[in-house]
Amino acid sequence: MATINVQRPERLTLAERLYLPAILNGLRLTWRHIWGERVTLQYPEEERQFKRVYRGVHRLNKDDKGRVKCVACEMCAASCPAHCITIKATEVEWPERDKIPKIFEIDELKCIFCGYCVEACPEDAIHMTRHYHLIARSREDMIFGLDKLLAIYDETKEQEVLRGVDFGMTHARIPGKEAANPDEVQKLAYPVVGVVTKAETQRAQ
Amino acid sequence: MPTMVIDGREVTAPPGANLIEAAKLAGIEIPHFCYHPALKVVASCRMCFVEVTQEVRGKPTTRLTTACNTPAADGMVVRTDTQPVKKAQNDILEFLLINHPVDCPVCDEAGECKLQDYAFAYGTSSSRFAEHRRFRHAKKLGSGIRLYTNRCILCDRCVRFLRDFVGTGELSVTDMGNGNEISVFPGRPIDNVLAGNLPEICPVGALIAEDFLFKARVWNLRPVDSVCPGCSRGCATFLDVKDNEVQRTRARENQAINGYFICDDGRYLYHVIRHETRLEHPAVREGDQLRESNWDHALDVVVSRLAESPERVVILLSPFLTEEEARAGAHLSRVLHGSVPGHVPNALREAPVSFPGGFAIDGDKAPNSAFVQNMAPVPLQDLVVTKDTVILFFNSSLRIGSVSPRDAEILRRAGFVAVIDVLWNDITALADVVLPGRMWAEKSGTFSNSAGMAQSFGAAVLPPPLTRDESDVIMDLTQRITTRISTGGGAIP
Amino acid sequence: MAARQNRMILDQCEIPGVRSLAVARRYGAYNALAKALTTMTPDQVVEEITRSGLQGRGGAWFGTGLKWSFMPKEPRVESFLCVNADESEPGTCKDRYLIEKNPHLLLEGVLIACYAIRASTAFIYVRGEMWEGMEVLETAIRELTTANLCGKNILGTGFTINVHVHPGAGAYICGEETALMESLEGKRGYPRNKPPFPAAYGAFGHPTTINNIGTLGYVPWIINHGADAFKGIGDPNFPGTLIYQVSGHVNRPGLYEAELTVTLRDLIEMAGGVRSGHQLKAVIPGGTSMPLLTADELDTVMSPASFAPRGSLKSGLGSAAVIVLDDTCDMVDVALNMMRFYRHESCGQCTPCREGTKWVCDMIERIHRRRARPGDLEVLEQVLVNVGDIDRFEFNKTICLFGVSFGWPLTMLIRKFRSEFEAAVAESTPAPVPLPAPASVLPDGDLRAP
Amino acid sequence: MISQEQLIVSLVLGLVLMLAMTAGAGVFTFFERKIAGWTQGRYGPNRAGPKGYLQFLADGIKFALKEDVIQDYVVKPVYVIAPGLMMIPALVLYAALPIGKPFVWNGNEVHLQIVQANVGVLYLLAVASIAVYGIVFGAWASNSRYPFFGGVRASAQMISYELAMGLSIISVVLLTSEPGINALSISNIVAGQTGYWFGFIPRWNLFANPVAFFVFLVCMFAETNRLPFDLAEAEQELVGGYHTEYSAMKFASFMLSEYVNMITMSMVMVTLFVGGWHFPGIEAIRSQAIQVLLSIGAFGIKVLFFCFLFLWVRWTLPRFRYDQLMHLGWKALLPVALASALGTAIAIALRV
Repeated sequence: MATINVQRPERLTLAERLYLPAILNGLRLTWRHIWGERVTLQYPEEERQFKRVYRGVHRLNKDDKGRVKCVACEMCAASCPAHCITIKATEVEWPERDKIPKIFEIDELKCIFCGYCVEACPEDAIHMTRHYHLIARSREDMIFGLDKLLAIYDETKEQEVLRGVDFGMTHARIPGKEAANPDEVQKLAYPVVGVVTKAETQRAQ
Repeated sequence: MPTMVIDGREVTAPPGANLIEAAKLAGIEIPHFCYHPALKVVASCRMCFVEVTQEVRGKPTTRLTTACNTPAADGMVVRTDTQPVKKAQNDILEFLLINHPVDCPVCDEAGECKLQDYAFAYGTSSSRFAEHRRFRHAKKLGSGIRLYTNRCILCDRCVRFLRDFVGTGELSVTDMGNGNEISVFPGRPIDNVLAGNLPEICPVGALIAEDFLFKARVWNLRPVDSVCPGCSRGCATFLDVKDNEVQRTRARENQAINGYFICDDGRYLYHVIRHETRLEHPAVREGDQLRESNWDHALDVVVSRLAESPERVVILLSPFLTEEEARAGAHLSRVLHGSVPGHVPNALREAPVSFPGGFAIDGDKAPNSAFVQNMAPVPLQDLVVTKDTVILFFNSSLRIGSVSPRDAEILRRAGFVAVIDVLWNDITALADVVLPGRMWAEKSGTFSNSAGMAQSFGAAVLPPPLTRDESDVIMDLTQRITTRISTGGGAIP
Repeated sequence: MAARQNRMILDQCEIPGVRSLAVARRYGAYNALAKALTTMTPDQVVEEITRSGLQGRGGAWFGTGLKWSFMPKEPRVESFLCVNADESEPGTCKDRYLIEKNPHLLLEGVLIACYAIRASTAFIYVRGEMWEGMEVLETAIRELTTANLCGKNILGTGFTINVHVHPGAGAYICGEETALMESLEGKRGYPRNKPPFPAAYGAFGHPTTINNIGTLGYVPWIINHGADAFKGIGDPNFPGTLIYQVSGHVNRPGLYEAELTVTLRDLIEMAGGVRSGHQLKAVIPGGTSMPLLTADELDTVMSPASFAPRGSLKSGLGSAAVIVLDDTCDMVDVALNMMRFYRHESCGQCTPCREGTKWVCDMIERIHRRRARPGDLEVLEQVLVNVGDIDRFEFNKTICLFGVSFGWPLTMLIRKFRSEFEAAVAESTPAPVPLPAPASVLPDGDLRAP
Repeated sequence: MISQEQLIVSLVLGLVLMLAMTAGAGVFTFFERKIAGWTQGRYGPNRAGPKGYLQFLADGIKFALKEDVIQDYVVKPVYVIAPGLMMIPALVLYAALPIGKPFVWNGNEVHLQIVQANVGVLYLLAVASIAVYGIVFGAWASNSRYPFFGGVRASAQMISYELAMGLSIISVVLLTSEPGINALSISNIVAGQTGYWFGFIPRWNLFANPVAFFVFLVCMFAETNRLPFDLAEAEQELVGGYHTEYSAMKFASFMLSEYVNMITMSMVMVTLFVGGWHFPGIEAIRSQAIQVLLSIGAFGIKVLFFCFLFLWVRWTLPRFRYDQLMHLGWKALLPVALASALGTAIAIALRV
């Protein structure tokens, strides 16, 4: 039989057994916190500053002619782990393209905001914005259709948002872009949302 | 029977087989674009390179050769995985992808595209090509076939198919060298009933059927083994289903019947499933009009008429029924008056067509004529139909006009006609009770073709809610009639 | 020692008025045909030719007698003779000269060949541009038919031979024997895969022999003078003479007939030497399909023996069209000129050649315009190797030899004059890459733009 | 006989305290949430009304408007009475506590005390014991397992800790007892703490017997079912504890009574150990009115401190395990309280 030697903790001292020093220490700690800094954001007035890679509501991009960029390839739907994307294609008589989505729906309630759709998109047609105000009065309203997703694009056109190239694979393969440093890719691929204190927010503004 | 070694596995190939076929027997896939077992070998894509070691003038010689035009020979040692072979495959793919637009996102072939699969399996992810790409516009070739010229890899399959297999030869390669392009002669579009096979035969997405254009991505489709009900040939098909709708029909290989192809009549027949004239609820005649009814009422009307005078009942079967339904119909007839049912011969007959490649289309445009005639030997015109006759007609014909005007006239003479059908047509118009049945894509069953080969098929889509399977209806009727007999109701002694 | 010409064919062409049957017969034309028909069996003719060691002048140097002997002795279907007069190799001009000067010499050879291989029909596939030659041939055939030397029951021997002249449409690839047969059948001139070989399944599916028209010119001489006499001429392994076509920067370009022991230096001397004031830079020994030789290699004997497969020279005799380039030639220019020809002439049937010709041509064009990008030369060399590998012939990827006919010469051209190419790349302003990325990851969706 | 003036003061005091307690409990809930927020780096409720001060009103309205569910399976009469039973002791306990310095009105000595009981300490102990009934009744009447567990735990816990509490109060009584003085009268207990040792240390029982103070402090938490002793409503284990099945105003009564209890217990604590209304230097003030007002203020501040302590402790300490709770009550506090009482008795005996 093998013997495992276990280092038992020493017996508690009297002070420790009384718990009183520990309790007082705890009280001191909470006391300090009462007068300490507040980390809560006052939401409607203050908004959190997210990193570029925050994954919020989707948008469907428009090309330089203001038309939907999506070609209804359904790669996003294929890669979606929540099966929340529904696409039906139709034919158009555009000189450079002939397939666009007739129906493009994302069920934002089913969506888990993983960003796979952005990564899968070969056309860079779907992005995730930093919008997180997802409000609707019914489940049906939470199914965002083509109009709504394109409208979000118009709202967030200026925003620098999470794009397909921000994911490691695609980023490394885009020629003309400087070769991605692996650490950088890692950082981009896994969005880190830090706590932004009021002070920081003010500093940012 | 030549015996050889392919990648270390010993293979005995049938005489005349080429190395692609032989390797397939050993479970080894040799990539190829231009080779198709039903077509002449041209070895133009140069994708199927293998390394063959063979005795030439007494000493073993190793050379790189295309597998498709190398007949299997005794003592060959074939390698499909050596460095030169891999390099050759890689190089060929690099060449092919120079001008290919790689527009997989909008291409309907994506998912079943050989170029896509091979580029993934044998190619590299990057290309060294940095010149201007060739660009060609898509064009319509006729017969609902569109050529996305840009995607074409000039494997020549379509040209050979139309020239050698179909014999019409509408397509040809024009221009020279890098300017090569598949096209039709001006003013002479593709016009033959096998044109629908072109998208299937095309290894990339160059030839696309307008019927399936942008309809669905193929990986979302669920193929269901089916049999074409378009004629007595009984071609094996796949019905590709998505969202409870048949999206397209594809040929299913069956060397005994249809080889690799099906005709366009059968290919586009699936549109009838969701046709606007589809019968979707039972109807019972009230005065001059057929009124929407429910199954219980409709069947009650039928059973009461059947039970009034069973000896005057005539059960009619159509050659559009499956074997199982025909059997059940015969059983009902036996229960009623102990005799065999009659049949209404299919009136839709055309001259049979055959093609140089061996494909044939039967003249009889019903799928199960031979079997139904066997089950119900008497044709309608040999039956006595008077004012007192009660006719129960299992029609379920997919085509208008399958009942000849003469037969329709005989039906009109009868006192009471109940029809099970799938479409509103001239026969349902003269019926007293119309019961909605199901189409071949909505039920499973068996068809026997003109050569007597039975093939079974499965249900692909859910039927409209109020329709019922014909066998089910026959069983229900049988049940109701036997109940009526046993309870002493009606006029059955 | 300056070699002399041996003008056994060319002299016959320079007889005044020899185009007409009467003059030709006065100089002994069709004696050989009569001799063959009346005194020899077909097998004896084949035997005689085999013994003479006559080899195909089309460039492959395959034994003519051996080729004829492949034909079925008791044909179940009609056999055909195809005569390849689709002379399109850049620098080559002898067939046209022979046809236009002395058609009867060739037609006699055609008729004897038909007799030997038991063919009743001969197709002379003439290059479409050689309309004068075709007229000459047709006139000659008409004369022959009138004189009962052609058509039914020739010379009362009961032997029937019909000769047809078929104009090609001017495609280089139709000089390839299987493509020629396709073209003859009225199809697109695509080379066929071999096997089956033409002797078993040739034009219209019949057993067919294909001979270069130049080869057949020697046949009457051999029948007349005997196989041994022919074998005695020149190199015993490659007996007879060969018409060399010297062009380019020499003082007297033209046709020079010599035995196959002549060196390249001799040929240039025969042609009057390199034009004055210039140095020889390179020589293309056998049409542009053959890799060029540099000034150090002038002592090469212009015989297939020197260009044995996998030999150190890595070139070939080809069609014996010697193109001389002097020091005024920019090799990039030469390469572009050649490549434009090959891009235009590729039939487009098989992938490496169809796509490779364009790719290579585009790259050379850019180098020529001094818009090359660094690394272009390496890619260019690799692509050439991928089409036609000069170092490993057994890894050739194309159906016919067209791939190697531009792969080899250009590879060697770049290898031998690499410095010129490197200089061109070095002084280039790199052209922008037309597509910034493979379309699969292109962010901007415009997949279908050219 | 009670003087007329005393009667008026008692009545007014009763009314005012009753309202103040109820309202105070409401405000207390607000501060509970506020302090919870602060200790956790948050703001706490700050939306309802200016800076969120009307939050307790919002809560109250919400409770009042909520549907009052009475389940079919409850024992209805008991179920309905229980919240009331919980409320009553909380609202009557402070009747015996003086909240300010007695003063002379129209020549009569008036105590700022609703009831001037001779045995005030007994009154405290008796009334405080009733509180457990509310819990046990509510739990039992709910006819549901989790509340029942909560009720059983609460009764065991309160009974256990009452012992120690009683013993610590005995120390106080002993400290107060002098010949001729009714040591059970709360006024006397407060009065006994008004002197000084060495001239500057107040004679508060806190300093006289810190052990008893400490025992009482712990028991105070236990008696009010506050963290770390809120096992009766441990939500992780018992859903909601004894009031799981309660909703709307009935639930609010439970809640409110808990907070009233806390205030009351703070008052008891202040009265018994921290000198009641007494504060050092009160003697120096000449004017009686100011003296009285300041004494009331001192009392209030002390009470507020203990109220704050309740919250502070709550957001600092985790909950005890039940066996630890029992262990602490029986094996730690009870002997300590006994020893303290004994020690006090001996000390007094030796001194006397």
